[in-house]
Amino acid sequence: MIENTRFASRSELVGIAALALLLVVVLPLTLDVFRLNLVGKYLTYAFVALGLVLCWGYGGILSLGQGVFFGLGGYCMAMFLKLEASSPENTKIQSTPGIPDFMDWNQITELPLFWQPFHSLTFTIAAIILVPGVFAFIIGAAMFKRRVGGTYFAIITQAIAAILTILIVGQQGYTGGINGMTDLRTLKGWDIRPDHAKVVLYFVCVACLFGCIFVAQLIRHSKLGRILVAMRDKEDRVRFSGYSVANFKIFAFCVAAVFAAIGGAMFALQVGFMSPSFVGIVPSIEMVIYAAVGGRLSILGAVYGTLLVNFAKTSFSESFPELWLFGLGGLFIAVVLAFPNGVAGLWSDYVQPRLVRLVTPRKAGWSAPNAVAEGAPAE
Amino acid sequence: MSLSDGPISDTRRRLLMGMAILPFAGLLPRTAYAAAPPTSAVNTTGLAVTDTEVTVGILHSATGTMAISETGSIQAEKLAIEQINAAGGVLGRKIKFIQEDGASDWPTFAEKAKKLLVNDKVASIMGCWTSASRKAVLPVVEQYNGMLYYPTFYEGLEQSKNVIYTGQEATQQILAGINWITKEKGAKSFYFIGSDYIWPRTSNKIARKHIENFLKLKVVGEEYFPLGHTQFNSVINKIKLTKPDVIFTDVVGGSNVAFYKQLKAAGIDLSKQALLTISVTEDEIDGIGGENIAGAYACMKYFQSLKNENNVKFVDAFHKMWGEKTVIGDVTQAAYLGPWLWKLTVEKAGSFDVDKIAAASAGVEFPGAPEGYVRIHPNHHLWSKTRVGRARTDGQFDVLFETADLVEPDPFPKGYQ
Amino acid sequence: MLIGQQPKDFLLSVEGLTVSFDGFKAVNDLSFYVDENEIRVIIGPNGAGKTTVLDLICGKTRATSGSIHFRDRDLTKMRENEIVQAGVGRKFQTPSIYDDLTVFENLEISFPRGRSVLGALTFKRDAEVRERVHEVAEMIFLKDRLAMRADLLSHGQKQWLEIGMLLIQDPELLMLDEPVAGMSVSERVKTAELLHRIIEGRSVLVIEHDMKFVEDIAHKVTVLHQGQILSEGTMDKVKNDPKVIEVYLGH
Amino acid sequence: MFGDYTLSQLGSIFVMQGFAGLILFSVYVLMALGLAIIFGQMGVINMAHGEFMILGAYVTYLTASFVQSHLPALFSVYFFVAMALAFVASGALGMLTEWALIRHLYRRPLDTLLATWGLSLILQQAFRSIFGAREVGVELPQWMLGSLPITDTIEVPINGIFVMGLTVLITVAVAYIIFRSRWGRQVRAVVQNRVMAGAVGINTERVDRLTFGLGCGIAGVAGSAFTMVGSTGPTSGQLYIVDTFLVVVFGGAASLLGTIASAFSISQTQSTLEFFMSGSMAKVITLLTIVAILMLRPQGLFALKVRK
Repeated sequence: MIENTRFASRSELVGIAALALLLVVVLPLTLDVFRLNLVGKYLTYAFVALGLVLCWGYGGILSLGQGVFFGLGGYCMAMFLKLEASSPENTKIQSTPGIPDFMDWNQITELPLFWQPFHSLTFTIAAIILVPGVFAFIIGAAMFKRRVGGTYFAIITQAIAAILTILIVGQQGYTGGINGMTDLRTLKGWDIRPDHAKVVLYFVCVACLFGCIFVAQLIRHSKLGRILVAMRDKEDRVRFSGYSVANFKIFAFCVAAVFAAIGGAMFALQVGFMSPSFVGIVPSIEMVIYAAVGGRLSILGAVYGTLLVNFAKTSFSESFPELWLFGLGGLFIAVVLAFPNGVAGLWSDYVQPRLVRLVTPRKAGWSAPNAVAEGAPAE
Repeated sequence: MSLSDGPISDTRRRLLMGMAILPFAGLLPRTAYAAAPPTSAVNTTGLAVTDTEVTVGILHSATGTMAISETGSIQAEKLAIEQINAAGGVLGRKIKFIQEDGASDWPTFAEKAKKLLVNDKVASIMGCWTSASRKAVLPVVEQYNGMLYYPTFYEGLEQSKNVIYTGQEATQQILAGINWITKEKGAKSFYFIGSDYIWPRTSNKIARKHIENFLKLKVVGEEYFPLGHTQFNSVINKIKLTKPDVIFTDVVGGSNVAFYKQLKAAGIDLSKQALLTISVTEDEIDGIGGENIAGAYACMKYFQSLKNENNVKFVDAFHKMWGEKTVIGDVTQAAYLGPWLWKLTVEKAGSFDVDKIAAASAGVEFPGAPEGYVRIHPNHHLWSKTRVGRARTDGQFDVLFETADLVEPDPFPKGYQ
Repeated sequence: MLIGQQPKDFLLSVEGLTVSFDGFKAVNDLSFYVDENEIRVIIGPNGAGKTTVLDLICGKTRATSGSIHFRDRDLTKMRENEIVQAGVGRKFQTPSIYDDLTVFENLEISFPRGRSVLGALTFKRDAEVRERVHEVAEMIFLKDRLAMRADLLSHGQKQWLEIGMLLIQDPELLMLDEPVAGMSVSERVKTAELLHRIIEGRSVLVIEHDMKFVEDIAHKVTVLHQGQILSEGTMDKVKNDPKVIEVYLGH
Repeated sequence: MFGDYTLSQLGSIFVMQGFAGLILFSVYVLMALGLAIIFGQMGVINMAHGEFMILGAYVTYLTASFVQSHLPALFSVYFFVAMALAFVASGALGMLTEWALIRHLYRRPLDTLLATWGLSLILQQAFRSIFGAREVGVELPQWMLGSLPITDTIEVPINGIFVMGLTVLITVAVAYIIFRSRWGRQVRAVVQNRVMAGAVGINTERVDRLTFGLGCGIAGVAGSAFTMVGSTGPTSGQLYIVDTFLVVVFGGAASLLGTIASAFSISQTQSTLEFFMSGSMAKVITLLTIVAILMLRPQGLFALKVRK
């Protein structure tokens, strides 16, 4: 019998190593800084997709408002950076120097109270995790305790995304409105804009991503992961086995929210600004497609799915901008109708068995480890 | 409007452009046909300049919600580039352009701007439309020392070595119009309605200060609606109750259509009720429908119906290139100025180097502008005239007023902040 | 409500239980009591409200009025998982197991430890768990199928697995909804044998149609009809009750 | 907030705001009806509903242009033809969608959501390629323009009255179809027990297709009516989808009456709030209230208590 303290099966370890090789060695060596920074930006969406694998793929909870958490994380980070960029010397042209420029444009003459703590990096980092976490907890507790799930939950999260967008845009004196927070410059005095900083931030982002992958794997291989699978399958049975189904859903939703928030914070750092265009309904649904293309049950698939869709988007929209929406729309339909397990499903159904046959032609009876199998066999 | 280039073949178009540009030839600076100076002398910073070619970037939204507005700018910039090339290019080099799609998404704008500057080494960028996209691109062009020509009338409060603002900033656009309508209509009270973002809010702030502090009149209401909002019945009811002398609007995008339709349906007759807009150009009327907005006043620096010689030729060339039915709004014209101003500045500086262009920009004159003579101010905005037009049912404006002199751009207006 | 009366003597006391769906009273003013170690069988024609009674006890359906006391705790005020943790186990009519998990994992999830979120995260598959799983697996004839995905089991095996999942919870009150329905003859025999073994040492509430099976195990039988008790008592008494005969044979 | 107005002005405010709310109400009901049928009766989340609506609007636009240039004499009545055509066009596309897409996904409601979102992207781009990115305006016949003065401060727009009348008409028709007609009985039978309905000889596939078609067709009519008050652009539909879903969910998904009640309360709240605060905040508060109520009462305003 296999110990259950491990966080990945052998084939998964190989997969993780391959991804690490790609992100840490291959891409940095082959891409110029501009493209690498682009990959870094895409990877921030992979955090969201990763969370969706846990909460949608495993927990069966489809949130169409993950942009909310991405945005909350991103805005927390951006608020810190913006304050640092709004030093009195940098903003001496304003009527009130020392406050962010958009506040000055909106006749705000002193820093609002809720902005004050964002002078502290420690507070900011805590806020990046806690604000979305607590927010997700409140939504989750309210909804799941009352057994709201499925499509209702999807619609309500969507409404929340819409509300937050309108709020951010409407309260521009405090949030920068539709322009967002732009011109973020330094982190504790370290300039985040030059090329070498971008490279460093890319690696920080990759490190965070692997941290999240590790946590996700840990959850998936714990009993909690199996309970999530069980819940998606027979919610009532889990309930009548003595588990509070709502608490497990809240947990999965909160983890997904925190992942998304870390992604958002990394986005603000790498791209140098944050705007409400990542909070709304459209980006939120687009993030779902990343997870779906990767395979909604595959943690690593989420990363590949995100990269794949974004590369396609960038290259498509460069050469055939008109066709991109057709492509994206078709992708949604194809992934639902024809490839419900996404890239990971294709890999485990077609590629891996052949690879295995190639590598171990004589070991009869050795079955291919299934990359998307829920919970590895127990014995 | 389709995004394709229209029915005219490429070669024929070039020919037409060549003919269209001839009248301009007399206005062109002397270097236009001179022998090209060596690349090493005019390009010391590694830009994409060869002995025969110079590359510039065009960065607008070809897709997404902003494509509606930005298509005109793309067309105008391409027209200007064709004309410049037909007239011999810049420092003897043909302009080649790389077009990138900002996709109505601000980070994409920043990303593509960076690509144009870092990968393609373009000598300048004609681009952006919304304030948000400009704000996203600004740090990029400043960091990589690029040159951006930005066409839209905007809120001001900005000035950069790396940007030339070819549209008007808010005080330039608004003040003359308000003065005119106050005098013309004997207005005592104003009602502001805008979309909820920085440009309408800043513009209204300036308008309010001007009305209250300088004209000593009243603003009886100020309302903002989310972008894309389509239900204006409430605010229309308020207008009916407060009966302002002038409705002052800066509603943008699709909301306009709903707003003017509902205004008309509610029985507010724009031939009797004065309405001054700073956001509706000929482009917008296309969607609103002339019959819904006829009678409204608009305050801009350019109208397609301007009768001066430059404009007649410009409109003609534009129609030949992009089809008879295309309309030309204020921003489209401002976008057309971008490549020309850049060319004139390069030739004044005798170099493609961004630093030299930035330094040489102040004082560059373009007498051939469709809107009439313009000149770059040391603050990198344009000296320009402000005009008031009245919308007709056919979607064009009757120009009723223009300022006697060029209005000085004042992006950080004292007393208006 | 019966104020002052402490229904302590019984393991389960159901009193004045009523539930209505849009005015239709599926269960109407129902009262009955189950002793420790009693095997109670509920029978009745379709639509009599049998399954609804189980739903009410385990908290799946909320009562309109009335009380359900399990020892001295009022189940009508508790959440389903709390009811389970108090010691009530429920098997559904159609086999309700986790198709995507292995037999081992199915049983392991039902093992009564680490039921909180944190507990589930830190749960260790230690010797105790393994032993218990093996023990139960042996009981339910699935010892050599532990690594198999549950959806590959036969219908009867799925029923057994679900019984095993209840067994591993070790409930004081076990509720079974038609445990032998849809089984082959041989499976049925094995199931009866299994049930005989597991009902020892606990109270059991069974819904069943198979009269031979009922006669075999029941201490007491409750006959439901249109949401109310038609008759109650030993199998012999019930069989000879004219009201029961009327209902079962009258139409 | 009331201080600036006199009593008679306040009276007029409430009458006119009430009326403005009624117009919004009509728009919501028209959009939500089709969605309520599809979501309530079939459990399918149709994210492309807004695009079906916009299709109706474009059909109206095309009809208007055609009649204007070829049959100017009939211009005053073209709208009725346009509405019928909009119904047919959106309904037909809806049935095609059901056949090609939805019927494979009845057991996977979240997947229908993603697939129909994909469809909505494709339709948006198709509209953009065919009609251009710019909004198109539909010219209305003269009699639909202007307003009826009731007192000197109270005026009612004629197209508003028209939209309201249309709403009543369509609602009654839908109620009749669902609750009185033979086909409606079949639809309800399929909703309650698909297998049994199939067993008693109801062609469930055909019922599904027609139900979906009906829902989409009503969306088309809504789009047609909508051209009178709003604009028609490729992405106009997307603006409404969340509002419309909230109306349906808030009303209690299975209830036609609930949809109407919820559309009424949401529209009145929003238009009243709009009078006293900025449009953005009015919208935020309205949506927030709905979400809060839904968290406390997830089944919506009207819901049947059923045994599950």
